[in-house]
Amino acid sequence: MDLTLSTEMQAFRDEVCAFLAAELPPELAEKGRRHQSLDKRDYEFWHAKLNDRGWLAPNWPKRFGGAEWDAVQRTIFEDECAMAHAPRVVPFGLSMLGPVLHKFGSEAQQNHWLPRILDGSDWWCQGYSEPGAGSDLAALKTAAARDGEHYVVNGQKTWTTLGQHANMIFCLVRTDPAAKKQEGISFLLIDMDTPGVEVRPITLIDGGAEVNEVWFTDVRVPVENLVGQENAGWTYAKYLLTHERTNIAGVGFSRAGLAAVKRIATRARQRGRPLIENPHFAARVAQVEMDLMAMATTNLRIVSRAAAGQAPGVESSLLKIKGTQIRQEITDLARRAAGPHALPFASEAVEGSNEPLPDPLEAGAVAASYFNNRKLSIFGGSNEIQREIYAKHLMKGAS
Amino acid sequence: MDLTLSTEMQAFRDEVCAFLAAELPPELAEKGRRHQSLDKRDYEFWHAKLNDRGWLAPNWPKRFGGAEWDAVQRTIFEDECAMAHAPRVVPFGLSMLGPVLHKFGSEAQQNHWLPRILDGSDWWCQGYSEPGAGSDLAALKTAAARDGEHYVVNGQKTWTTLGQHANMIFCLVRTDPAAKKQEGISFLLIDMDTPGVEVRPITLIDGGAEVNEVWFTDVRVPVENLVGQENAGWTYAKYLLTHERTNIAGVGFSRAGLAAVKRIATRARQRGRPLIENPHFAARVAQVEMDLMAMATTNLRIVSRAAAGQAPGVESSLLKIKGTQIRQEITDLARRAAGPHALPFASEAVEGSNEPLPDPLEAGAVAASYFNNRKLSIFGGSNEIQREIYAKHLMKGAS
Amino acid sequence: MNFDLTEERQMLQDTLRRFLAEAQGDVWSGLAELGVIAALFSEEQGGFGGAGFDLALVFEELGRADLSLPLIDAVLVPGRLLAGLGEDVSGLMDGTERLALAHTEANGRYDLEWVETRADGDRLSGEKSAVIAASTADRLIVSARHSGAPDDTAGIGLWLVDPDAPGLTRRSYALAQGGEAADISLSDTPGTRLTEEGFDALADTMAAGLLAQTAETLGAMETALTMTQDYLGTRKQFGRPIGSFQALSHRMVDLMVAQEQARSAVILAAAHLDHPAEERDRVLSAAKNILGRTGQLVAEETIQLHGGIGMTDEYALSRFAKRIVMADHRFGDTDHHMERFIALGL
Amino acid sequence: MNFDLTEERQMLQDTLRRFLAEAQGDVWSGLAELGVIAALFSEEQGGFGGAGFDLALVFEELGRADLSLPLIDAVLVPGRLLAGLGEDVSGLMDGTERLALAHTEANGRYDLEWVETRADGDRLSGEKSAVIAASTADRLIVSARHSGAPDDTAGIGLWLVDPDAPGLTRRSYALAQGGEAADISLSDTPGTRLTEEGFDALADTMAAGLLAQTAETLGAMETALTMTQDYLGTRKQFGRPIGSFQALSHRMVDLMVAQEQARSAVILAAAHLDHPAEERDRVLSAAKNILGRTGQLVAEETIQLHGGIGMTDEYALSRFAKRIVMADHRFGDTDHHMERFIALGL
Repeated sequence: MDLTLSTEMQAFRDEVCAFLAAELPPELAEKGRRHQSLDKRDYEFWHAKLNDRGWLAPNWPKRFGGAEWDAVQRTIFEDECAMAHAPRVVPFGLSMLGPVLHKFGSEAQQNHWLPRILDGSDWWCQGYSEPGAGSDLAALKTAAARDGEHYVVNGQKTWTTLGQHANMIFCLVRTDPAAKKQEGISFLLIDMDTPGVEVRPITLIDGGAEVNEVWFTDVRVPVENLVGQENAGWTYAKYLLTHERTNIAGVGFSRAGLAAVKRIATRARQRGRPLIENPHFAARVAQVEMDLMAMATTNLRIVSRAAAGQAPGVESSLLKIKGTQIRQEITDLARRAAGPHALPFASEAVEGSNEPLPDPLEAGAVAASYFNNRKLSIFGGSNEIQREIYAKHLMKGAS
Repeated sequence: MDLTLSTEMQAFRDEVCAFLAAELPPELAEKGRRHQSLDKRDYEFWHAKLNDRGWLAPNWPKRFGGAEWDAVQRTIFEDECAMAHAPRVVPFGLSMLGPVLHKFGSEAQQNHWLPRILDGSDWWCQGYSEPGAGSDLAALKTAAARDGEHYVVNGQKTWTTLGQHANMIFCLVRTDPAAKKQEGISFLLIDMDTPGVEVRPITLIDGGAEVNEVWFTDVRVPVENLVGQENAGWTYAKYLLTHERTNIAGVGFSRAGLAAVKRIATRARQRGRPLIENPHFAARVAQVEMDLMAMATTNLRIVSRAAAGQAPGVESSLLKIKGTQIRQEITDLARRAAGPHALPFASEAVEGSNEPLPDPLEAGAVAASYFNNRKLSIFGGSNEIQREIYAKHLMKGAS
Repeated sequence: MNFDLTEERQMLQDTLRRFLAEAQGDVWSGLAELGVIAALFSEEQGGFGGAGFDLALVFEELGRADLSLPLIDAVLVPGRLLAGLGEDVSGLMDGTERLALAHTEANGRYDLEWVETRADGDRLSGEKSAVIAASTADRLIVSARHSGAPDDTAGIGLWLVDPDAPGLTRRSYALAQGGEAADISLSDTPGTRLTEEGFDALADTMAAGLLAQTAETLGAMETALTMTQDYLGTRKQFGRPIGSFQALSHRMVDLMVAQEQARSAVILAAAHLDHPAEERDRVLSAAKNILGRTGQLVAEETIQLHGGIGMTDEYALSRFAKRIVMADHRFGDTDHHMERFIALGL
Repeated sequence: MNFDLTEERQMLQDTLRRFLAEAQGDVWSGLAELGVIAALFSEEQGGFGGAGFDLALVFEELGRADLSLPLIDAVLVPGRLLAGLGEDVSGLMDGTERLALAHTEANGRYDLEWVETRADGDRLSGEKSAVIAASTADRLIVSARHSGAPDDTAGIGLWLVDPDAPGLTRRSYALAQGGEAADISLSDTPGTRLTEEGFDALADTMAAGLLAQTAETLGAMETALTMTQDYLGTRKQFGRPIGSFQALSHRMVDLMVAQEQARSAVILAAAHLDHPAEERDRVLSAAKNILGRTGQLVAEETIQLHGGIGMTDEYALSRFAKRIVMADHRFGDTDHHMERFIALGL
């Protein structure tokens, strides 16, 4: 065993750090550090920077314009970006639709859609979840009926992250209402400018509007926008979901968050002394720091197996559970550290608002961030679903 | 609302304390404090003391020789006894069989068996659990076949607490093998001196032998030892189980245990200072002490409703869960407080052994007690069963 | 020993619960008319209550309701402080006046004695932060130090200050739990002295505020749990009510355990409000600590048990969850009160 | 970066696992013959291993097996201490000799520097407690203080002492985790001085002991979890395997999460054993703290998931649970290492 990075990987990390130092504007990083929401143009700016460098699609094959990094490189890159508070790469086109098109898309679809993802022509969002389905994804009801060279789509999707910025949405739709649950589902690409598509923002607990409902009323979608076979969409959906799980452990976010907690707790005073010297607060920090050390190592273990060609299996469920627990604990600590200074709320999380709140600790919107991060254990396969997946695996073969 | 005890109850408590001060031998209390197991004669001695005072059967009606105390009095009595480290009253005759005979026994059975419980002629044990059944009590298999004026019993019971001292056992047996699960069960009283009864001790994790297996091979039991109706035993069994739940919160035990933790942590030194001054250890103690304050109040709320005639309902499941969590946390703290002095083990928990272990903190067998108390959340209706009972109650009427 | 409400309190509870269930428009004067505000003050203060159980009752009901009313900060705390110093508070009781206490400071965290604002005679200078209900206050009570170090309990006086007084600026902002607060800056601002040594009065007042806050949080927990229980019983997934999954229903039971712990903690706190300070503070600290721990558990778990819908601003649960969690940032948090509990003697 | 075992270590692991699965009779000399003891020492010490990953491998395998062997206390700790001081340890390596380190004292709790036993020249007087493997030790290494206060790191010397030396008494007793220990009393007992200043050597040695203890605990956790997984799959109640109840199966998943945390902590610790002391100790403290927390969870929950059978002495799980929990009482407990982690800088 050898836990140190190879010379090549060390060099790669240096390269990433140098890039971030040169290209990430401090104002943009500061927005991230303070848990402020980003504008559309912030994302677009950062995507373009990464695309210029050839780093926008780390997981894509080179022939499609990707960097074709292995799992170790991707982890290094994602962690460094997170620690630098770079904007997140919007994953819907790059990490979700991209791999599906690589594997199941027609050549025409690949040639048309993939370059538009990279150059920013299209902003994709995801049409998976429905209000009635929740964790039971396959219970979806949005229907697409064939009518000549079109599908006519009716129904509703929800939890559509950043859908307000998107011009395209990939959807799971039911094309055979008579078929059993997982059968009869198809994978459709829908232009959101088509008549009958309506996006309604959902305000979340932190006051932010990062998710949306998307309604479809008699929306006509050309049949060439069907990916793969009709009624075979569940296969592509599952393939997408396994690819969604990159950076599931969120090590970089946790490291950045923990650094923020220490910074706040060093500024915060209790009877004239820094809070970080309080033994009870220090114990909370120490515990999560130790847990993060171990979890990051677990992540490397799984990542290095993936880099060696072994597909990540059910253990990604364990990473999701522990990774989100740690991230949530850290946002909880930030809130606690701020003490009474966590009370001012809301406006920083709301886009477009620029009324600065009093923030003597330079803590940022810690309470909003705490509430927002409750989502980590709910969205993207709730932690209960992860436990059920792993439990089934454990009990496989039980009589 | 008024949380103070009435003058009468205050006087009652004083009376109990005076009794304990006068009658409980210090050596016996010391055995309890050090988690040493008691001899048969320790129990018999204490039962006789209580019986002399008329306090052996607090829950029995006066006409059967009981004290007929209300729930508040019983709670006061049990808590004071626990805090004084008095021997526990062995519950199988007094709290379990007694109430069943009061309600379902024939007059002949009442006249014969009840006085013998009080005067110590009989030591009863419980034949409910079976190795194959676990929490699924009604899955029992021990069979009783009618043969003239006898039942012939074959089968096995387990987890029979203090069965090694008992001469009588009350058993759930299957008298109709064709009936559905809960039907076809009868409630039989069996003399353990009958040929075919064999008691085998089970050594537990702490080295102690408080539970046993009881085997029945063609054991002939006179039909007059059937309680109530044949095949109606499940009704009596459930009645018994609700009566078993006295002192389910164990407040007195927790208070005594917490006092012991503080005593140990005051003697234990860390860099020359008492451990109790260590902020992290103090935090652990403070947290459980606060939880105990609240839980004791919940207990009083439920008890005072019971004393006012309202039957304790499913909330006793909540008390069992929190009460056992707190007791287990306290034994855990005692073990932690002792530090390296918790390592010497075992012999004090084993009856008959009297080799004293090194014990500079006068902590007693804290590790053995910690392991032994894992049983609290398993026996007497595991905490999972309690959660299931309460969950069913919560979801009652759910569509 | 008796855990039943008195007949009067039972009536007040029924009336208040009914009123809040239908409350619309000017809730504030409605509450005053019902006598709810008077129930927070003793008879000698002109009210008809003021005991721990009165406060617990009123604020538990307010906590259960889906509204955000700064009754603790605009009435209870400044009112009991004033009344305790012998001032007239009839304007508060009839609902025509509102006040606010400007005490907390940026470096004080949760320590009551930490005051850096200076008093030069009756002229005050300094910074007060997170003064809840400041923008609606007709008058402010301001603490300032005329002598001693920032952490001395002696040397802290109290002044009544006009919000429009010279040198005073208010900067308002919204709060997570609803309502608003302001940071207040004082520069040689004149005030009317209430007392030269105000620490003990502040401590008594904050004890009442803490009790009210725990009761309000308990009420919010009750509603959050009722909503969750209903949701588990009606929401279906995989063809069954989700409450039939043990992975959810057993956790719901643990939340009910937490709720009983919280309820008992509030009862204990209410019973001890008029006890001698050390005894009272030990029990109050236990209550605040327990509400902090059980409240966070209930807030996080009720959101989780709901799934996505629990994250939305539209659904009331998110408001209850925010009130529950943010209550930990008021009157001392979980750790602050654990430390005070330890300091008062294990 | 590479998480695979080297070929040699993979072979050692396979051999050792096979050996322990069938181990009977004189396990000790069997281990020596297999080279397992030599794997705990470096080549310059006469062994062929001695790195963190060697220790982790050996003790994880020992932890998985249902036996109690004082290899840490009779060989690893005293052996590495002696070898580090340049002494010959070939007797240990061929399995013919056993030693013990008499260092811990009643008032020392888990603090390595706490030594009250006095050295007057080479004559030692004092009390050592919980000396594991003392009754089988051919020789004892005893720490004693020739100067300084009880908590100074300077002034602690080390002596080799004959167990039958005048003035030395041993009082043996059984341990919860299996095996035995003794309290040792010294009264003007002669010894052969190994070093005048032994603290650094003790610290290096205890680091190796701590790593070995965490690896052994990890191994015991693995077996406890495998047993529990099997039990959940085969034991039926209410007509179904109990592992089909989410109330049990989801908790089992949380234990698997804990196991991965523990495994990673041990790997990190092994990788840092030869790092500079501060860096090493920070990682080792994290490992011991994590093993303390995850170990207690796994021990308590695997018993609970088994129900009554898990409480019995006859069923092996109880022995694994005891070893896991009692490991927290060795080489510093969960809180001790949290404090050291904090002291080394957050």
